[in-house]
Amino acid sequence: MLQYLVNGLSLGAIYALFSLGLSISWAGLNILNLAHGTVFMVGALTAWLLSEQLPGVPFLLVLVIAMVICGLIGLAMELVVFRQIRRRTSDGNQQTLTTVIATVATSSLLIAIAEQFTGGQPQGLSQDLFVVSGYTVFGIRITNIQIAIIVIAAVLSFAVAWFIKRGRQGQALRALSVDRDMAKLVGVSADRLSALTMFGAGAMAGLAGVLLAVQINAVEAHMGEALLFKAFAIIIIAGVGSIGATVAAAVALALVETFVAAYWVSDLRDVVVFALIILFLLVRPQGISSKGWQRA
Amino acid sequence: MSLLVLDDVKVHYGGVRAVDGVSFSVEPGQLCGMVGPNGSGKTTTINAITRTAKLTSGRITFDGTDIANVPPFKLRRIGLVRTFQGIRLIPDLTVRDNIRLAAEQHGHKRRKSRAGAVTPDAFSEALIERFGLSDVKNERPGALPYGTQRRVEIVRALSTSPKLLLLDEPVAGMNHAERADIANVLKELHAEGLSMLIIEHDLRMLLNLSDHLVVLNFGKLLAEGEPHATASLPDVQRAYLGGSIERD
Amino acid sequence: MIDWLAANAPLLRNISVLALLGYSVQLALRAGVFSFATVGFYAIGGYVTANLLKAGWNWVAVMALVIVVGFVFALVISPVLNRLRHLFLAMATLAFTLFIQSLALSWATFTGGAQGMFGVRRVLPQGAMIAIVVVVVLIVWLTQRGVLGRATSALRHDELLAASLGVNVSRQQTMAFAASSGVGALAGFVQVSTTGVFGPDDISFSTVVTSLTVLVVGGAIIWAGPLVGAILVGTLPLYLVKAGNLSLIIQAVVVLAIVVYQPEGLVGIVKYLFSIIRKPFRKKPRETTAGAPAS
Amino acid sequence: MKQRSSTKAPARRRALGILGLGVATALIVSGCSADPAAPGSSAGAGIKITVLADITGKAAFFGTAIEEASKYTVDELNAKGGINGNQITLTVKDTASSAATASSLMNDAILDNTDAVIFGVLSEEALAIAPLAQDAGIPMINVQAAADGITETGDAIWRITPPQGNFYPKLAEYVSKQLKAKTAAVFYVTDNAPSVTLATEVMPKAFGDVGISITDSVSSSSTETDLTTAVSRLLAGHPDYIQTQAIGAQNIALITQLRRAGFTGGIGGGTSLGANALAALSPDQSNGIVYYSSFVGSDQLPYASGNDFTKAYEAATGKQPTTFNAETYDAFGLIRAAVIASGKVSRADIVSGMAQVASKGGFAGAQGDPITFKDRSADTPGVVIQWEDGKETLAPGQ
Repeated sequence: MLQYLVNGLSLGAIYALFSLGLSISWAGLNILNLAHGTVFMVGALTAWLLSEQLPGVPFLLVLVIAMVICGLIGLAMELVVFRQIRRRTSDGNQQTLTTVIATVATSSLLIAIAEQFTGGQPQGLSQDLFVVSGYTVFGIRITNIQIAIIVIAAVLSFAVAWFIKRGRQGQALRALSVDRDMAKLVGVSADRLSALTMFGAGAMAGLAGVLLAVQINAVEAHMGEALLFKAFAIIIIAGVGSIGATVAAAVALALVETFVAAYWVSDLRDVVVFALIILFLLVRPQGISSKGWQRA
Repeated sequence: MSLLVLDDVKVHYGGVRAVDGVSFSVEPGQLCGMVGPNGSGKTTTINAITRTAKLTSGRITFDGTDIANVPPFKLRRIGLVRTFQGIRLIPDLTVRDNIRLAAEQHGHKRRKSRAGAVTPDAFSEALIERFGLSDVKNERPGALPYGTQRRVEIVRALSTSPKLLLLDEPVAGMNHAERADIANVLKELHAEGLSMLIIEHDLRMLLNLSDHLVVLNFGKLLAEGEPHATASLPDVQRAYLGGSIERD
Repeated sequence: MIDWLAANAPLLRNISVLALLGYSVQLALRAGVFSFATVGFYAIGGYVTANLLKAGWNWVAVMALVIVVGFVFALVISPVLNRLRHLFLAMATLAFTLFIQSLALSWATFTGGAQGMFGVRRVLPQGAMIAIVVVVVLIVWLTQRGVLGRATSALRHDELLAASLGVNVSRQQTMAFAASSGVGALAGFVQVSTTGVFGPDDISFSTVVTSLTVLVVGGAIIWAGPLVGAILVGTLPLYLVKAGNLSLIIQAVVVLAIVVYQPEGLVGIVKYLFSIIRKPFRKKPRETTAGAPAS
Repeated sequence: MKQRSSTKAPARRRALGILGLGVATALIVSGCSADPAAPGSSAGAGIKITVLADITGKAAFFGTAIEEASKYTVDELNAKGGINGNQITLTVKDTASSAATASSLMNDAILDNTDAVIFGVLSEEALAIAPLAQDAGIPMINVQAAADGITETGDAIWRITPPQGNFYPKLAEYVSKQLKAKTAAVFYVTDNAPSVTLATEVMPKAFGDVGISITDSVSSSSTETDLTTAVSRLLAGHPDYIQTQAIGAQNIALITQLRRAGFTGGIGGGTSLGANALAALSPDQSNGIVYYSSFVGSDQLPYASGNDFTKAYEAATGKQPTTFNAETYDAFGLIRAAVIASGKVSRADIVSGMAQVASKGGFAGAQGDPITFKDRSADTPGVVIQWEDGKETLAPGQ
């Protein structure tokens, strides 16, 4: 019982790290980034490549490099894709839709590139990258990577929440989410802020990617797709853009999944996720936090 | 019987009282002007009439019908038609198609079979001809001068044969010539007996055009009555101090 | 001609299915409905077809029923979707598609589970398949013109304005969604009745990606878009096979470039070239005085 | 953009559309003419074999193994004077793991003078192209493609990979005798048909027959990234042995997490476990893991034809042959045996020849001596493979 609680908590931490970036870019920039899972995969891929090419590279360095690379991918998407689309289409609906489809195309591109590296085969990480050791406390098994995941997710969630609420850029982002044109009038640089947001969202996805890769010791080009759908559920449950609710929903979903898998039929966990999505769409389409700063 | 009656209309968003107990009416054939400083609740009032803003309380009747019972898309059918503050033309339809779109929705088509009835095409063609849009009818609106786009919007609204036309700042952002142009159109329509409710910043323009003036301030009705007399009331003058009246 | 049709039967079949998927997406998007439910209905159409053909039904009856099933199913779920807008709708419909996928895996008695359905009679004559596509293209073409086409344009660009002009927004969008679903289900029918197999791999996320690709490559709004997109997406891999592992990268780059830099797709490019050729013969358009002067 | 849209007239849509159609037609036409199929040699003077395989795409790893083995086998057969004096012309085409592409290529092969098609590896492609081959009467021999309903298509469709269920009795016996396991748990993925059947039907029976009880059977979808809960459940019953019927990355994740959790018992899996998962793991995690297959590249096999193949293949390519290499070799072997049996090389003769081979007790190949057939699918008992230091070895004591 407690064992499953720990398992669910560490899974929820990964979900939270992953969903936060997706939620913020949606709320702030009105982008449903279907390539978010792929950016996550690039984080894992970077860790694998570094550990293969540079044996003995420090884990922290890998973490930083992966975050920077994924952040840069996010930035590149904003500069090369989203910004160009914004410039070219003035019609709001058209812009939103074109952007969604562009993220799908970006995702295909990143996966195709990743498969060049992996040869289409799953790859295992070098064991030297991060030596995983387990501890047993009161009969509950927990590994150092699980602890790291939970701590990092908690710290980062607070940091992001603080940033959105108190930080100058965070407040500007909230203004941007309400009305892009209005934000421009009051002196918010929409372009710079969008770039910053995409960088941050990418970096967080990359971080989650490295952590999960160490946890499961496997890297594969399609590894982000499943998480993307979990993130959908989390965003629908939490509402767009609310940090606290997103983290809570991530942990709750992970716990529900874990207990379904542990005490019921484990392949029903996806069905339960879908049931939750439908339920929330029916009962509370705006999510649990109605006072979020979303525009939806 | 009044055409449009607002009875103690309130629209509150959370704590914001955008419209807070407004009552007035528009008579058939009247050109009613509505003025007020920014944020006085003019547009929200029109939104309440066309059901794009939700009534917090109060009652709006049009032609004897409580509009709360009419879905927004059916307001056209009972003869209530509006324009919006910004230009809202469909960019990938030509001027002609923008106008036909509205004429068709109004249901001219169904009358086609009846003897002597006009088809939407003929109806919109006639309007295009009459309002001098024949030269540009095959253009996309995006490329047209601002004044022309406004004109297209008004013609499009007219193509639904409205009983009451609601115009939200029809001359905002226009130069002198364009304003005069639109004012002439409005005068002509008024002369034909079309009822209109016009929101405008430009008090002077409404003074010359309208035969009834409604002044809003802070979501409340400040004054109403004969235009010149109303405009010279001290309260109205005070509300407009601070440069809210546009001076060219 | 007959020889050529026979020689390219698999290619034509593939193009037909891709085109129908593309039109299904287009029918919804064109009316401003951000629906990614096409593949879900494709799955429903496919599995229903497989079961009925196995039960010995006549294909014409199956086709009619499949369209109706898609239609009715769409009407049933549309009240939920009507409450959602834009990205939420996109996400909800994507979730619907994924739900159908997991249902396909778990409801083995109807779908064959992970194994899928196989050995279905391949009854659809090639001529009928082409006729189906032609009819769908014609319907789309016709509805992009005239009264319905104008109302649809208005819906896509400005729901509020459309409503104020008297367009019944929710009804028209529901009908667009239903039409989209009917065509999606029809694509499933064509796939099963020409290949005889249908399984979870046919309805994976990559099918969602493919159907969107078909649409944007050809042209998302223009009636000929999905057809042109299907032809390109259907034939390109056969050429790109020579590029080996790089083919996927090349495909992705091409699609991305079109989405970002040529949102009107290939048909848009053709139109543009056409307008350049014709320009000297046309009366000069009036000069633009874009935007409003500051007040 | 703006200027362009301003010059459009509505009446032009039709003309543009027609132009679009014209372009479309041009594309189709060029599409059909772009892949000129060189006319093959007529029967008697040679034999034309087309190999369709996933050289790129998600099963590329297996496809390339098939391609390599095809080239090796054709060189070897032609050097020995071909099949019954007919030199083999080999064409290898990449299906790119797409059923649509595979269909087009199969159609090309049918219209071409191809005498036989060897296909590998994905079931969804095989299901799509087998009916085409059957209708055209062209013999098609499948490598892998384990789904039901492929060989059932008709008399021209064969499979050279024995069903995985065949190997289970041997694995169960090995786990019981050599690993001394009394209890076992199994993990499988619900969205892969063979995994489900093997884990829920075949394995319980085979393990039950040798007296091993199953403590738990844990499933997941193949896309699931989180296996901590599955691992906790598998370990809850303290089994001596854990069998995994997952695919790809999940096998890696599962084995890693089992070992990290301190599980020291035996771990086993299915045919592609070595290439697909163990090769990615470090030796301390992967050594000693067992799995079954129809073949292992060893010269200790209990039949000479297998040892000969291993030695010859290693000599020619410098690489240890894999199961997929061996199966491809045997696919050619089946065609050869069929041609010899019927004496002719036309499509129909090869089809009837294969039936004769099957009814007369099979032929000697890399996977067995003899390789027999049941319902047009190869039928061999298989071997248990043990993974040692990044290589497949024949598990001891078989």
